[in-house]
Amino acid sequence: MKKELEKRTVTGPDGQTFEVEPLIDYYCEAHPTVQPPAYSKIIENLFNWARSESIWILGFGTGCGAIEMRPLMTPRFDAYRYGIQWRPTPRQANLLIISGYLSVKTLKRVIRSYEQMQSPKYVIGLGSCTINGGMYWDSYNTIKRLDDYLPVDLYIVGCMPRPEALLEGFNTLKRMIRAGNAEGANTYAANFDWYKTNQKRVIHDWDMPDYNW
Amino acid sequence: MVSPLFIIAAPLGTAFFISLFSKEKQRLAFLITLAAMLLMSLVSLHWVFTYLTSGPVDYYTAGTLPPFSINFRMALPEACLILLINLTGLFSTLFLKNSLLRMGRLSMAVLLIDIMSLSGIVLTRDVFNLFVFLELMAISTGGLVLLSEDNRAPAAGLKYLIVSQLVTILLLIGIIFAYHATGTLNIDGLTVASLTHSTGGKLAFFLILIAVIAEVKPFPANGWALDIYESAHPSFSVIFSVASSSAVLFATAKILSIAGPEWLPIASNVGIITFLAANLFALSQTNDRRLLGYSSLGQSGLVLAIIGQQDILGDHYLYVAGGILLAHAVAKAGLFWMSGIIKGRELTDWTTIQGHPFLIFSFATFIALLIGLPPFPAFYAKWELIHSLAGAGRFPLLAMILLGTLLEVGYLFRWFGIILKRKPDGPGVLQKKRHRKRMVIAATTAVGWGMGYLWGTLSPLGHLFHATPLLFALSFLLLDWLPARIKNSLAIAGLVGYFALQYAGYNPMQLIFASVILIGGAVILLAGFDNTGRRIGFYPATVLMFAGLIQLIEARTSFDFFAAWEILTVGSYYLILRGKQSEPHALSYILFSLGGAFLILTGFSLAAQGGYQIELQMLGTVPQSVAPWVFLFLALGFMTKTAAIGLHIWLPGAHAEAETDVSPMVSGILLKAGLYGLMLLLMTMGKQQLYGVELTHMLLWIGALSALLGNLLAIFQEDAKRLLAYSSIGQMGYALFGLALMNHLGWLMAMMFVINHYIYKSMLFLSIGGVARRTGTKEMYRMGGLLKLMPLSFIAVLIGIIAVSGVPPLSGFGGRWIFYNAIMTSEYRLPIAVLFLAGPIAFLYLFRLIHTIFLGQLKDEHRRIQEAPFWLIVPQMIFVALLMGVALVPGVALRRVDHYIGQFFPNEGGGLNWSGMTISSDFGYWNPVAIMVVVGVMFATLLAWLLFVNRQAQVVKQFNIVYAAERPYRPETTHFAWNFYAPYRKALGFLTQPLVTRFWQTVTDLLHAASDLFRRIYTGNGQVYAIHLLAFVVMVYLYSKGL
Amino acid sequence: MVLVVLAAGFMLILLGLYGALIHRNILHMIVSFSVADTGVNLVLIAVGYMPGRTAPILDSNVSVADAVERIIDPVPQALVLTAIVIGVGVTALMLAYAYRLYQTKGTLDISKFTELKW
Amino acid sequence: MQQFEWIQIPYSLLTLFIVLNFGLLLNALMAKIAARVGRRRGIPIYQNYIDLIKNYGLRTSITHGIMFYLGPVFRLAGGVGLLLFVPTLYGSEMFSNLSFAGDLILALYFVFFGALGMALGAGESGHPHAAIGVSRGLSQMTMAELPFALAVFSVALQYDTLTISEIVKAQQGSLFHWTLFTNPLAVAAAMLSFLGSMMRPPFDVVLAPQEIPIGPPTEYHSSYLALMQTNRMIFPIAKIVIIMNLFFGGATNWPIFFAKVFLIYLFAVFVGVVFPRFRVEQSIRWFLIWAVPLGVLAIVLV
Amino acid sequence: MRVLHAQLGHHFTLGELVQVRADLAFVTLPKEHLRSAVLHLRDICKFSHLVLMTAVDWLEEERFQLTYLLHNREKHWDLGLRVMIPRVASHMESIHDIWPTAATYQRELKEMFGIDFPGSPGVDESFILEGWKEIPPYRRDFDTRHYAEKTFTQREGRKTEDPAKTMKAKLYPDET
Repeated sequence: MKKELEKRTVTGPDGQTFEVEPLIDYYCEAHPTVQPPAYSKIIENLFNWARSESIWILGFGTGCGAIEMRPLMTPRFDAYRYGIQWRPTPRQANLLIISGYLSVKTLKRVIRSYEQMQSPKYVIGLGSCTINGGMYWDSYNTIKRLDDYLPVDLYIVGCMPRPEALLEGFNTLKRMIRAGNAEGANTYAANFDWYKTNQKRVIHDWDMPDYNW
Repeated sequence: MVSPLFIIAAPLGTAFFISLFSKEKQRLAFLITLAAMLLMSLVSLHWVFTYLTSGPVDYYTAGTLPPFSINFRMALPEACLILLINLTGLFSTLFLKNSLLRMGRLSMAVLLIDIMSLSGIVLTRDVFNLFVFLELMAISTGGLVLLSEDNRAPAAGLKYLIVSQLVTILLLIGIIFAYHATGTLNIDGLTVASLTHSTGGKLAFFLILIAVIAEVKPFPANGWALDIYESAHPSFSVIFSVASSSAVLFATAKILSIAGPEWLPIASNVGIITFLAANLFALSQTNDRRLLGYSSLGQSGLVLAIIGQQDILGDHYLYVAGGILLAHAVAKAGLFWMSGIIKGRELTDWTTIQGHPFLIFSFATFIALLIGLPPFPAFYAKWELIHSLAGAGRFPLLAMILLGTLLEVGYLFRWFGIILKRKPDGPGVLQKKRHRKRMVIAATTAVGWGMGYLWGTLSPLGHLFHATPLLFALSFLLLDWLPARIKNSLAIAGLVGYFALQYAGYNPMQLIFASVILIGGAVILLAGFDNTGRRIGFYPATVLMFAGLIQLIEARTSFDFFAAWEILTVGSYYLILRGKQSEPHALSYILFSLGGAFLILTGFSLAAQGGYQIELQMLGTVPQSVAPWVFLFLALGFMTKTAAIGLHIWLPGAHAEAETDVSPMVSGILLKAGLYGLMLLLMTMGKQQLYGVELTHMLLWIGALSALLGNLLAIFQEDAKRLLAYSSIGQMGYALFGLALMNHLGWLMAMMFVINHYIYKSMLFLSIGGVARRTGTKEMYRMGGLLKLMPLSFIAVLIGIIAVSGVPPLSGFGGRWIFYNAIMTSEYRLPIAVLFLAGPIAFLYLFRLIHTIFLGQLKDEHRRIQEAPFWLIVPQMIFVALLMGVALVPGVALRRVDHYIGQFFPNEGGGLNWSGMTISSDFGYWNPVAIMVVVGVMFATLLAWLLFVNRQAQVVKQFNIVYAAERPYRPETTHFAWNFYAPYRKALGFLTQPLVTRFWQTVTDLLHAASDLFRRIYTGNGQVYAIHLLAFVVMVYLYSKGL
Repeated sequence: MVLVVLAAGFMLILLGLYGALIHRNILHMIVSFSVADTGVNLVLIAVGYMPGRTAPILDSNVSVADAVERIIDPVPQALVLTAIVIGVGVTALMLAYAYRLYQTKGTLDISKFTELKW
Repeated sequence: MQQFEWIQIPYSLLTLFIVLNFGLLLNALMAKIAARVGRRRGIPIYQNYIDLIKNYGLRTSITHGIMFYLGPVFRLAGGVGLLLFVPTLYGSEMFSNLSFAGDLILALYFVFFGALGMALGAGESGHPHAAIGVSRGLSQMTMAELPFALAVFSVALQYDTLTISEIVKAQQGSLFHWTLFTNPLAVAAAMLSFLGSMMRPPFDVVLAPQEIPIGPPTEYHSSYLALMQTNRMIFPIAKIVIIMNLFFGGATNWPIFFAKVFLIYLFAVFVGVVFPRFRVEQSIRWFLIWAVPLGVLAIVLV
Repeated sequence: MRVLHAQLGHHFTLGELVQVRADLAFVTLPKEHLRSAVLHLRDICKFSHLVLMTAVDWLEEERFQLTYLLHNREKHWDLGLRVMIPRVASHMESIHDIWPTAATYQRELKEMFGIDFPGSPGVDESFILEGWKEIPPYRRDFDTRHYAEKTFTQREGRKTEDPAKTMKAKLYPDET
């Protein structure tokens, strides 16, 4: 455990000494809860339609696929036409794209970003490395199946799919959202412990709360 | 009635009688000396009463007329001086008991002869007899110097004797040739025979005069006196500095009466040079007795200068010279005796008296006596001296006297600051159980205050002690043993009661100022209930400040105004000095304030045109030749108090280092005194031209610049209180700008600022003080995230910054609205551009204040902080309510003042009409209630909607932030507070160069360097001192030739 | 005749002052000061002298009646007496000081006693 | 200057509705124009509506404390207030909104209401980048507001009044009665400072997307962000209304209003699309060198 | 390069020079001489740039081979200094004071091979593998495939074809 996270005794300005437990005092330990859809079907459909039409992607490129997302912003492919845009902070993002091999160290950061996104949120895995480990199938460092650690809605196959494939992937995602079965956030909340045990088996120095709000 | 000869015969007889005693009966001999001294003092007291009424009476020895007999003249001045000499002698013998017993009965005899010779000098009208008594004094002084334990004393004694030999030669030749020229030795005879018309007579008179002046220790030739002061027994130094100086000064006055007025300039010039040089050298002294020596030389130089002004002072001459002489005498005696009971000789060794409140009180009294602060005689004396000098047009002398006094203020208050604030260490321990000596000091303090009262009754301008607020403040001195809470409620009751009594008599403008001072002061004093214990010295100082302030508002004449100004300065100085590291800042505060006060004094003396005071309303009728100068001096004086740019360097330190509940008082209320002065000045004198430059235009620029630079400097401060202090400079700049606009709405804006600034500045200072007390630090980057722990302080600061920034719903916007309407009709455009920039800059430091303290990351050690103490919160909440009130209904405060100001600008119109809820001017309209309602409704609906949508929002803690997928390291590294506006400093940093501070720093460094350089002329060698005396004689002779 | 005495008196005064300001030894200074004192006394006497008159002593050959024409002005005489007495007093005190200073510092050089300065 | 009647409330709500929709479409149009400069097709015209609905529709949200709540509320109240305190259409009693409450100065100072509230909310989020963004924004705003204040003051001096409707009345009649022609210096200064307050590229170091991830609103999301987006739609138009009334002759009916607002907004977009982003001290120096002298000349020569 | 090798020979005991290209050569030298040789090369022979620091695991001879590749900018020469250090409890003096960049290399070598460089700044901080419990993975006695199967859940039905065979079959179907 890092030094700055250990429990330490601190003396206040008025001389009173007390314990500071960083992991409890600095972080909220609540676990995520399953979020029910809107009270009436019509409203939920409207919301789903709006969610599908304006997908905000988190600018977090993990592997070699990130380079494929750049052309989507250029005039040739122009993802803005589909209401898609890139947001720098996970708070405002709805879609997390894991583009390529995911080392254990990056997985820890991806989990933190994913948990900081607001539900409903979706995950797309790009390339074969996220499906079955790809060419790093025997590496000691990269994970082999993404959906053990994060609820993945959609895989786009290819050892780095081209931008057209990405656009097609987005369209399928739009259809899934409109159909209402892109509830990755709720599945994550539902079997939260299963995901956590998987993650903890791979990430050894777990120096953060269970759910990073 | 006892003949004056008694005062000569009695000590002589006792002296001889004592020497008959055998060795063992020392104690009896001491008692007899004491009895003799007591008898002489009683007799002289009796003389003072008899001669109060009857005129001067001459007594002839040997029964014949003067040419062949010595005549003594006894009149009121002589009686008073003899009383002073004998009282000093009595107290000194009391103080010298041990050394006298150690040295044996002969030293008592010498002491008696010394006192006798001094009385003789005062009484005798015969020149040769004067010589005899001078020589007696010289010999007895030589003898008494050996009383001191210091082994350097004999060397000093020898130097003194060498110099007295030279004086003897000069005096004897002078006397014999005067006798040769006129045939008589009597002073009246010499005047009748007009000694100074014949050339030989002129030379003889010059020799006598210069010999007597040499005894008064003039500037180049007073090295020997300093060595005596430093090494002799302190009680003897009292006799030397008080008794012999006064006697010799009176002798000089008698000698000068021989010659016509053309000889007076010699005395005044020698005197003023001695006064300035002594005070300048005192700046770089570290030994306490040598410092007191320099100070007494300075004071006797001042009295000599006053003797030189006999021609213009007329019948007030005795009152003025007497006032300063007696004040100097009491103060010097007291200080020397205090140095007697302290072992260490360094200034810092005096810190041992920190534990004794009475000794501190007497030290403060003696300093006030010396400088001439209000309740004491030197205040009246200096007031009349300066007025007569201004009347006669002798401005260089006036300027030099004030500069010398300012130097005196410098080193005396520096010493006071060292005593109170430095940590007591080293050998300066107080001598144990010296009740006798402490009784003597107590008696001197009592005499000092008594003289203050006496001079008040004698003064034609009104008695200071008759002002009830001052009496109320001084009564707190006696009540200081009560617990703090009782005194606090007493003070609040006093303030509110006085307001209830007096508010009917005020005009609307005075009503606003009085309510800010009294009611505002009472509300801030509520915070005083927070401390337990007795809080020695706080309440007298606070109530003194408030007394000064309210007397300032009620003052009708220039004398009352000036007295009130100095009272509030002194009171606020003691308040500021209570802060922990406030010593240097309090010193710079008192220097600037008293410098400003002296400027105001010059201004009033110019306006009085030779009279002794002027009605404040009559300031407008001052003739055009002198009016611009009066305006300039008064404006500069008032601007030291409102800390306009250039005179502002005292404010940040003074307000930041003061105690929690002192900062709001000093910042919220005290700055208004300067504003009231400026308001008064502009009301009575209107626009003034000096060398073609429009003075109010200059004020406009100064106001604009201080607004801009005040706000700009506030941005880059790391210390919260310093930030608020600089923001006060900015706000005062705004008010000054409003005043200088010289139109109806400009003044209304200034009044609005007076109210607004008081409310939000006191609130902000109280809340920051509460936070600083809880977190133990004032550095903003050390705090952070206190919103959840100190919610009430947060609300106060939030409302405060919204008001200060001028954002619509709150009262700040009112000020800005009136400002916009005011500048529509002003004829100067450029300063307005500077002020437009100053407006938004206020946002920067306000946001920095609230962000770095309440928002951002909470540090580990602050996790268990409670809310600020209850009694600090109560006044803050009152201020929040007040702010809301002024925001919603500004008319209550401003309507009557608006009409009152209207009468000063009859033709321009420009007033506001307050019909219904909308306030409209010639250009625009403003409906505060409507704005508040609209903003409130919008705010409430949106908040309700947001709360409804986010009803199950997840409350998270401080590290749940999106930190680029990483974990924040520690709260200290994630709280952005240090060097908050780095890019702004890169862009506009060049404006915040500390030019003014550097300027004042070089001024003080120059003074210290000059003082350290020129004091080297006292090389310590006796022969060199003799050469100094001869050179002095030659120089004065050449100067007198030129006359 | 009177001028000669006056000139002698002034010469003595100047001589005394010169001696006092040149010699470092304190005793030299005291001696030269007493020389200056005698010079002053001489001047006092010279001023009071009237040619052709006798000393102002009322005895057998100068009776009270004709004293006014025959004696010189008595007042300077009286002043000289007092001046001499005072001169003695001051010189005695200075000698006592010289003795005490020699005891403390073992030297009589005035420029050695400069602890009290500035 | 009329007194308050209850009918003014529905009227102002109507104005608010019109301006909100106009803002949503106008911003989308501006985004499309900026995209077309990069030869991209840009976002669909109705995209802002969708974003709003999506943000309102998000299911979860977190809060850092009461002040975090108040940030967006202050912001939107500031934007809406600025719009309603200024008469939108000249002469029409229906669309002079709540301008009875205060005159030009109220509008000038109400701009800071939103900025201050936003700063406080961002501060409460505890994020260092939010505080850095706010400090940059406030520093830049002090210098950006100076030429605007000078221009406004010179216009007030020129027409000798502080009420907006009278200024607009003075500009009626032909095109050449506009302040643009009668007092060009003031208009130049005002337009330069208008760039500074529009959060467009040359002066958008406050949000600085990707650099300090969008500055102050870093921690805001779902419904808070929705509130802020509605303000992003209304605030520029409210500011342009003031500029239009003061300098470009105001609008007597809606079509003129839409045209003028579009053109003025276009000016800011064109400059924004072409120029890279200034650092804070560069923007301050730029304003000091170019905009402030124009303003000072304007008030001196009025 | 030969001339250089001869000169160095006077000062240090050198192995023989392996000339790979005109401008690239390797030479092995004992562990103690390394620091002085590197200093000599840097200051006198103007090899001012440390290109890289790697290690090779000779499992059979129980040796780690440390290679320091230096580059001479004027002559565009690359010289590799090889040092053989024992595999067990292996440590080497740090050269971070000569080239600060070496500290990062040394940190990586410590994590990946277990070669300790006492005194190098932050040498034992985790570089890539946070909380790694196994033996340093670059050592040849560490079986990565076994570890991968043990720790990571595999997706069933994954089969790997040898790319050469699959492409051959695809392009030249008739030859198989």
